[in-house]
Amino acid sequence: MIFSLLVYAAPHSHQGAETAYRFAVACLAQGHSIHRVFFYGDGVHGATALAAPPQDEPNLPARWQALAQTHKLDLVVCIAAAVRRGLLDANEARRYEKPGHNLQQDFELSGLGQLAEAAIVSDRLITFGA
Amino acid sequence: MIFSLLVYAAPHSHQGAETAYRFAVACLAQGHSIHRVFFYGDGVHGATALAAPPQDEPNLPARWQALAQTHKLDLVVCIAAAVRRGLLDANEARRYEKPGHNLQQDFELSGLGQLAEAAIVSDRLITFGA
Amino acid sequence: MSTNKRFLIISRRPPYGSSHARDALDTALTTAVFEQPVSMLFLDDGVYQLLQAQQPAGIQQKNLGATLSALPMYDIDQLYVCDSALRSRGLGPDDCLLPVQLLDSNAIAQLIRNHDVVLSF
Amino acid sequence: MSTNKRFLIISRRPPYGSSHARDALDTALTTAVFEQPVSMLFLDDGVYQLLQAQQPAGIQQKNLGATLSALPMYDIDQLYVCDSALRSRGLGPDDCLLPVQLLDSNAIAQLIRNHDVVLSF
Amino acid sequence: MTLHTLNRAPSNTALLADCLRACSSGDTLLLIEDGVYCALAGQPIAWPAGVTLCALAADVAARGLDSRLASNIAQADDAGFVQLCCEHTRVISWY
Amino acid sequence: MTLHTLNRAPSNTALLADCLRACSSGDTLLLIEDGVYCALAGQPIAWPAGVTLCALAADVAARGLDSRLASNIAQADDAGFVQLCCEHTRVISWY
Repeated sequence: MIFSLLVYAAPHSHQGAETAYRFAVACLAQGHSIHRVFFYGDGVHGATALAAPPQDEPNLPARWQALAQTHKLDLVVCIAAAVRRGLLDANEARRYEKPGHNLQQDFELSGLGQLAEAAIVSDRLITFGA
Repeated sequence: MIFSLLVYAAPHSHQGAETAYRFAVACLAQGHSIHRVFFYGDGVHGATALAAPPQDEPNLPARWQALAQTHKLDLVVCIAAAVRRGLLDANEARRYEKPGHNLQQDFELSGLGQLAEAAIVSDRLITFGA
Repeated sequence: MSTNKRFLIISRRPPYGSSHARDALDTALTTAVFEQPVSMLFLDDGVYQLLQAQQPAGIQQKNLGATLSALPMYDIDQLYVCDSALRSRGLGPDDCLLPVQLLDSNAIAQLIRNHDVVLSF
Repeated sequence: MSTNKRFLIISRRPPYGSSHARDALDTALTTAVFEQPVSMLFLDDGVYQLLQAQQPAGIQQKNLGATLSALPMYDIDQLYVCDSALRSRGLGPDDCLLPVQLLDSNAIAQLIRNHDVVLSF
Repeated sequence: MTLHTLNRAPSNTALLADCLRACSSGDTLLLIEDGVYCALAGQPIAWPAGVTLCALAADVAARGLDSRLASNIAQADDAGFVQLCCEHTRVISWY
Repeated sequence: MTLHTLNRAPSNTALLADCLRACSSGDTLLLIEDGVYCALAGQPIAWPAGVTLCALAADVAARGLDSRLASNIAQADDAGFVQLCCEHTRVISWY
């Protein structure tokens, strides 16, 4: 079955960010495919390259990246939600003349249309709320 | 009178971040002094240097910085809450071997003790929650 | 996009206090641009979004009510409101800035069964 | 620090779902290190923090109950719980991992009047 | 005397109840952000006796409540919010 | 048939009421995160008829509720969560 996930919760702030990751792992373990993971609202903070959690707390952006590399996941971050919250890739940093960028590798900024498209082509869309 | 503010809400996610800023402006306009503004929990996102909100939305980190320069405000961000959420200054970026840093100028990372100290020496501590 | 799915966007939060209401609205508008049929259902404090005379300039936010008023122009004209959410707040359809259809509990459960994708904010 | 102020930390949220409970606890511990008298008051879903046998390894979080158990070692031994919050959840003092004092509404209002700084999470 | 601020709508019944339970006579409750919906006329809220009620003006206007406030609720602007903080010995934020 | 997930404690009365109102007979409600507190025995919750109830095991254990669940609530692990999604035609998250 084809799943897509909508992650609307930020790591360390709301448990939904971690539940989403666990769900993705369980989903792939059962042989399902994940068409896209879409990060929206505060969920965009789950795509930062700069998170440095304590040793005994998971680094979710790093875990998503590792999962994406193994399973060729499409990790998309809502660009409008991201740039207003200070999450930029190199392009957006240039466009807005900001001193740096902080999007974790293997994540991509794109429009909300990617959420609509994911809902259309997937069998199930599961939201992880804040 | 001496005020300190505890900002526990992130810009664009919860209105509390904006209310706190308006309160600070009103406070200073009345001749009160602000000993410290302490950013904690999701509030730490109010200290990012990379926020690029739309033209018709306020850039709160930039506004706090401008206010701090005019009124010599002490803007302190809880270091434990910040680093796990991906908000780093140059020192922490080095310590955790991260590719960049994103703390807005005139903000400072420090420990939760700065909140306790602020509460002790101020006449009033006002929390702006999420 | 060949496949058509019926979308239902549930909006439960009041405007301005958090970004939920704005995010729900943006999702509805974007989905409509993808030429999918979109309905919106306002529950709980979400009904406050429909109040007239919103003036958010003083809190530095965009007028959500104004954007809501534009929904029919995007062919989002299936707008549903939980009857008890509206009335328990002392409000009625006349207080709303758009024509809405009032639903009771049974009708809400049925509305959900009639949609393929349900997103809640 | 010469001035002494009496701190009351109010903790209203359940553990694990959000960072509120952890942040309240860290604030209490830090304030105690500053040698200020600290009391804690558990209201609403905050009383769930006091339940025994928490095992959060499966959700990748630290055991909040274990940290709470250490409060007396930091001289935070004034722990108050809203009586009705506990009982309305079918719980009693025996379900709590620490000895706590139960307060009714009048006692809560008085507790607040007896503190200089009140922080709520 | 305590200033209480409340920033959630009355649908958060447990928060509102805790706030009202914590009020003593002589306290003031300032409704801010989504808390101003508590000030809507016709709400079945049992306000405690001796507690002064007000609502933050910018939030009232934002939400279209200017002509819908209950008669026992005064409005305060941002300067009034600061003044209320000065006039009370402590401030508690309910959120 | 719909799978509903709910991630808040029953003190969020309006959320729980909306969720239960939206359930049809044959639906399943999976309690996750703070939602598992709804599964605590002795809660005065009027569960709708014909709705299957379960709670996410990792969240039940985290919160110390293993021996405190109401008898009508089954536990599901993460794999079970995925299976429930497959067995229902749509999933609604109440949060």
